[in-house]
Amino acid sequence: MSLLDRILLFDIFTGLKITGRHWWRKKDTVPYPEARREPSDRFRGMFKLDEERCIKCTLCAIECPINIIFIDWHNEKNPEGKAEKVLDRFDLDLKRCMFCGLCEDACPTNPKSIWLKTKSYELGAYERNEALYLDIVKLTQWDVQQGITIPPAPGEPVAAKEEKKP
Amino acid sequence: MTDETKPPTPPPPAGDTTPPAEKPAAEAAKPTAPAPAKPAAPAAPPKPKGPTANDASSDPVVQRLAAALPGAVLAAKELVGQVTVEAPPEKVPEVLRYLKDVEAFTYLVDLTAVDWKARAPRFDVVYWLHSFAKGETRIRVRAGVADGAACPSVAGVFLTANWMEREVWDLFGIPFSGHPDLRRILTWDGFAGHPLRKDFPVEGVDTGAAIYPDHYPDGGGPSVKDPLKKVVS
Amino acid sequence: MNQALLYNVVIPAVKAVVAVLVVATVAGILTLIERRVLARLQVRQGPNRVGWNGVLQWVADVVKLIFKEDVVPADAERGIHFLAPLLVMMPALTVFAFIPWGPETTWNIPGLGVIRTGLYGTDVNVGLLLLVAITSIGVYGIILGGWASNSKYALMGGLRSGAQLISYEVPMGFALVAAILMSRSLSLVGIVEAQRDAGLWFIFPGVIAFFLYFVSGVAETNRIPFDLPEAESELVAGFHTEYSGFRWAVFFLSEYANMITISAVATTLFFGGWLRPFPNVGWLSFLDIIPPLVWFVLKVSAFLFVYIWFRGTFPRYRFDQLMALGWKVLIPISIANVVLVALAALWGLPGLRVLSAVLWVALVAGFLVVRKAEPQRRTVLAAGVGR
Amino acid sequence: MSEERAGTAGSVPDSGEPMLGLREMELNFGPQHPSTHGVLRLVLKVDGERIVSARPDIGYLHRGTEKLFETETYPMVIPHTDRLDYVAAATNNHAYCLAVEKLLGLEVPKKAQYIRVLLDELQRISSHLLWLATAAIDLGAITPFFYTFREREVILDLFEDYCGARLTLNCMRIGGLLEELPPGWLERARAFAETFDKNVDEYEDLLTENRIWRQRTIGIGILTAEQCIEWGVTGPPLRGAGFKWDIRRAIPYECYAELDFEIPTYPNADTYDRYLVRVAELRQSRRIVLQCCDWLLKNPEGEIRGKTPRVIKPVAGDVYASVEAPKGELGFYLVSNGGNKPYRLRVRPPSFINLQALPEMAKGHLVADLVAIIGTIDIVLGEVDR
Repeated sequence: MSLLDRILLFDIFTGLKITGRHWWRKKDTVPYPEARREPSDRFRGMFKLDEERCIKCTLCAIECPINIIFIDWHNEKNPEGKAEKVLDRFDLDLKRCMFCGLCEDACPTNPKSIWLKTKSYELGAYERNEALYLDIVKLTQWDVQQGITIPPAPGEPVAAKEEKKP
Repeated sequence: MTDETKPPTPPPPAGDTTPPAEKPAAEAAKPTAPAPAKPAAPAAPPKPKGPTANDASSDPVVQRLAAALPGAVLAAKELVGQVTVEAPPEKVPEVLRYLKDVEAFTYLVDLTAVDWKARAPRFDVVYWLHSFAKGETRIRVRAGVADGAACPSVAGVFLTANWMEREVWDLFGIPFSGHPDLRRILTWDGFAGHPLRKDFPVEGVDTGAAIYPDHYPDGGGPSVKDPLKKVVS
Repeated sequence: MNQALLYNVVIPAVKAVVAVLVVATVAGILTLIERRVLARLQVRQGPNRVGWNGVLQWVADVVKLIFKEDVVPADAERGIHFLAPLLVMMPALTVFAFIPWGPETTWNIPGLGVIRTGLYGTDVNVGLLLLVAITSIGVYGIILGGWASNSKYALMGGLRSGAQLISYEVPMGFALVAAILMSRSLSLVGIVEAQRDAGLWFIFPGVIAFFLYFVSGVAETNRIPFDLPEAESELVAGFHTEYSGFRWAVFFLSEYANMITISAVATTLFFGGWLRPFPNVGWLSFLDIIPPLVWFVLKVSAFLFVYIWFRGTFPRYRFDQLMALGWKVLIPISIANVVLVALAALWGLPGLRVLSAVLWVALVAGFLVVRKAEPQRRTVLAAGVGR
Repeated sequence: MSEERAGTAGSVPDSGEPMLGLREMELNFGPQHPSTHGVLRLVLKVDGERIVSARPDIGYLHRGTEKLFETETYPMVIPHTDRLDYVAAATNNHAYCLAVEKLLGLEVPKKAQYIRVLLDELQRISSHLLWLATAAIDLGAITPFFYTFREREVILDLFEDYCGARLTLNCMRIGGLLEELPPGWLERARAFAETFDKNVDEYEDLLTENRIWRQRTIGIGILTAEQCIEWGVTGPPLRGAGFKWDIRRAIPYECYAELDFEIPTYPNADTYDRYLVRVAELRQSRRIVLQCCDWLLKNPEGEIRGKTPRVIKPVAGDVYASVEAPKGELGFYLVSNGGNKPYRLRVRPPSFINLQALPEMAKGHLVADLVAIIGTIDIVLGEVDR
């Protein structure tokens, strides 16, 4: 920086110019509850379980790095006389979840039976233990309970999506 | 992978005194040892697929080290191009001093320990050195330390060893004799036990803290093991 | 009504009450304005919840602060801890007695008849001196508050503040001297009138003095880049670390009141106070449609905006650098400036005009040169690593 | 450090602190302090505002990550590595995957290598942007924070589109990657990189020549190259001391050898030069991003995951792999006993080791400079305490 620059506070004015220029720029933030960002298609958010598709293999519970998925099942004869696994419990301790998505990776069914790509990220709750400890009903029904539509599971054919809509 | 993308820039000088890191080191070891299994091992009938360990006592640095400090090199071995020298713990400061001053391994990359619960000297203390001057070479020094025995500190050789040794003392309980300031570093003073020992429970021990007593055991640690849970991971 | 009673008691009392209320309110609103302006400079939203677009945010803040628990540290010097915020607030409000917001005007108030009075508390003939004297009291509040908190951070903040404020009184004083020399008056009203009579805002001959005054003013009010007494990344919150609730709010409000004072004084001394631009150029007289008070407020607002703009732009000086700037740069310049202005003022109005012309031609020329010769100032070239 | 070192001999733990002199005051800096970047605590001894000695006290964020590693299978470790240096999760994943792949003898397909490098460099940009933001705030300049976060947000959006998370990415897998790039992603990344240079110019206009910024950083916290090596300090502090060493060039991994980029160095070893190094690295990382995007656009076909065995059981042995993380050399030392879980997995955390040099750098400076010095080391307490 030359002496003249220093005397005339060139650096100071450059800084002021930069910030001043931003006065006219579009704001980067959005006023949240009114305006929302749409999460991306792969966003890992709230869990969703499809009980019918689930084959009770417990791979998700095994793969979970922090062991927050608890699965119990027993065998039952279905009307055709074939033995079928029935879930006794499928609990998920969401308050410890770190949304790594390994359970979804591990799920062998196609489409996935448990998935996080629900584009749902508003998980705040007033009661930590009640709201964030998900049982099978909450896991499968929360979107219906909240009255929102969520995107279909990854791998689910598009037709199913359209079918769901009406 | 790494071998593939190796730049052609620093070719290992033939018969050079230094085995440059990674692949060059492997090449340096080639004359005596069978080549380390290439990533895509053509025929891998034995179960452990992947690279195999080779003897590296012919490595020039190791040879010079053995010559300079008799009794300092118990064994030398090479795996995926990384040379490991086994040394008796009492010789470690000497070895590191030699490597630093003579062989220009001026940078102590890391210092850590491994707990081999059942083995005779229970712990391995591992030093990992780097040389900028001689073609980005790395060498590992390993010393078996018995439980309760002190390992001589190298904080006088490398300043950076100070905190690393404190960490090893804290987490493994290996005392370093001659360390200027051997206090716990990650856990607090007065913590009972050394967490990275294999016999320290993962669930933690009672530390007297009580957070969320309905979900977590008294004394801290992760949440109560689910009694109903069948699946054990 | 008894004229003496009216002019000596009632009107001053009314003015005092209005001044205190207005200044305190404006200082509160200024916190909101600052947040919104900063937000805008930083391309974000700013407070926008309370009231329409957040306009009532400051009310919410004040209400919250009033009802907040007032924590006094265990070993604090309770009396002084209590007194310190008042000691800061009092001078900050008192100086508004001398600041002329407008010229003497005539009010026709039903029941009282025609009242002729100025839009200022009082016109003291040593107003400027008094103003400097009173604003300097505020530093005691800061030092004592820092000391009485029994906290090391607060103590350091208080000490920094003491040194800083005392150091920057000097260049500020010299800058005022330059203005006094130009106007040949110590009364703030007199200074404005001198500018009107000369037909020349003193910013033209006094640009250096104005610069010195404004920089010292920023330092006096503990604002970025001179906000060392409360540098949050170093001293947590500086002298008011241990204050909470309303007492903290008092510190806070007095900082903003001081900002208004500095801006108002700068306006009065260098920007013609309540005068419109070029007060004696006839064809601009249509500007008189805007009342003097509005001119004044506009000018003060511009300064306040610059304050906030500074805050949004600059890093913070270090303490020793701040002192070096004060003693080694600003004070010598200010003394030289006093000599320069004194010589020009000796010659009278033509001298001031010549000085203005020389200074501004030099400034503009300098900026043109700098613009033309703007070197690459970025890492790309400096590092020798091309793109 | 010298008096600490001279203090006691023997292994008996001793505070080693001499009695307070008459002039000195003990000042607790943190763990709850606005500029300690988390929960770093420093016990300062100050003479007025001048620091006589600084003693870091760490461990407030110790989560026993290395212990946890030993209880998880190899793939399950990856989410835990996200949480070491949580502002640069991709490089953490990368270093860990490299270590395991080395021990497995796995080859990562070319395409996956390029995507990994692309993610790494985006992560480096985002980490350096965060550094710039916080370092500027530490010195009182609040506005660069928002400008850098604007760009960082774009990167985080890219991450979100790619792997579904913004910070704790969990984006790499042993042997390659989990997912293909979504359509249009590369174009977006390219568009970002193309305009990014202008944004860096903006930060520089705000800071580089600013007299206050220069006064606050030039000559502050000097750590020469020799000292850096002695203290094991790597990354921008080493390069800011004029020592041209970067693992991407020194011990190339993935496809770095094929890419064209410079390693910026500056000679003066002070805070200002470390700032310049990081800004110059922003520009270099941008170049790498552009090159990776171009390569991937030209070669859209290819595997993204090597021949990874279903159950990962490396041979018994130990291996060390390191990458150039934004903070310095990040290494994983993996000891395997042939099982499906790491027997021991040690992280060489650059923040932890760089932090060790703080007392050396801070001695004799003012408290205000300490803030600049903490900022310039660029620590993340998640990595320091693990």
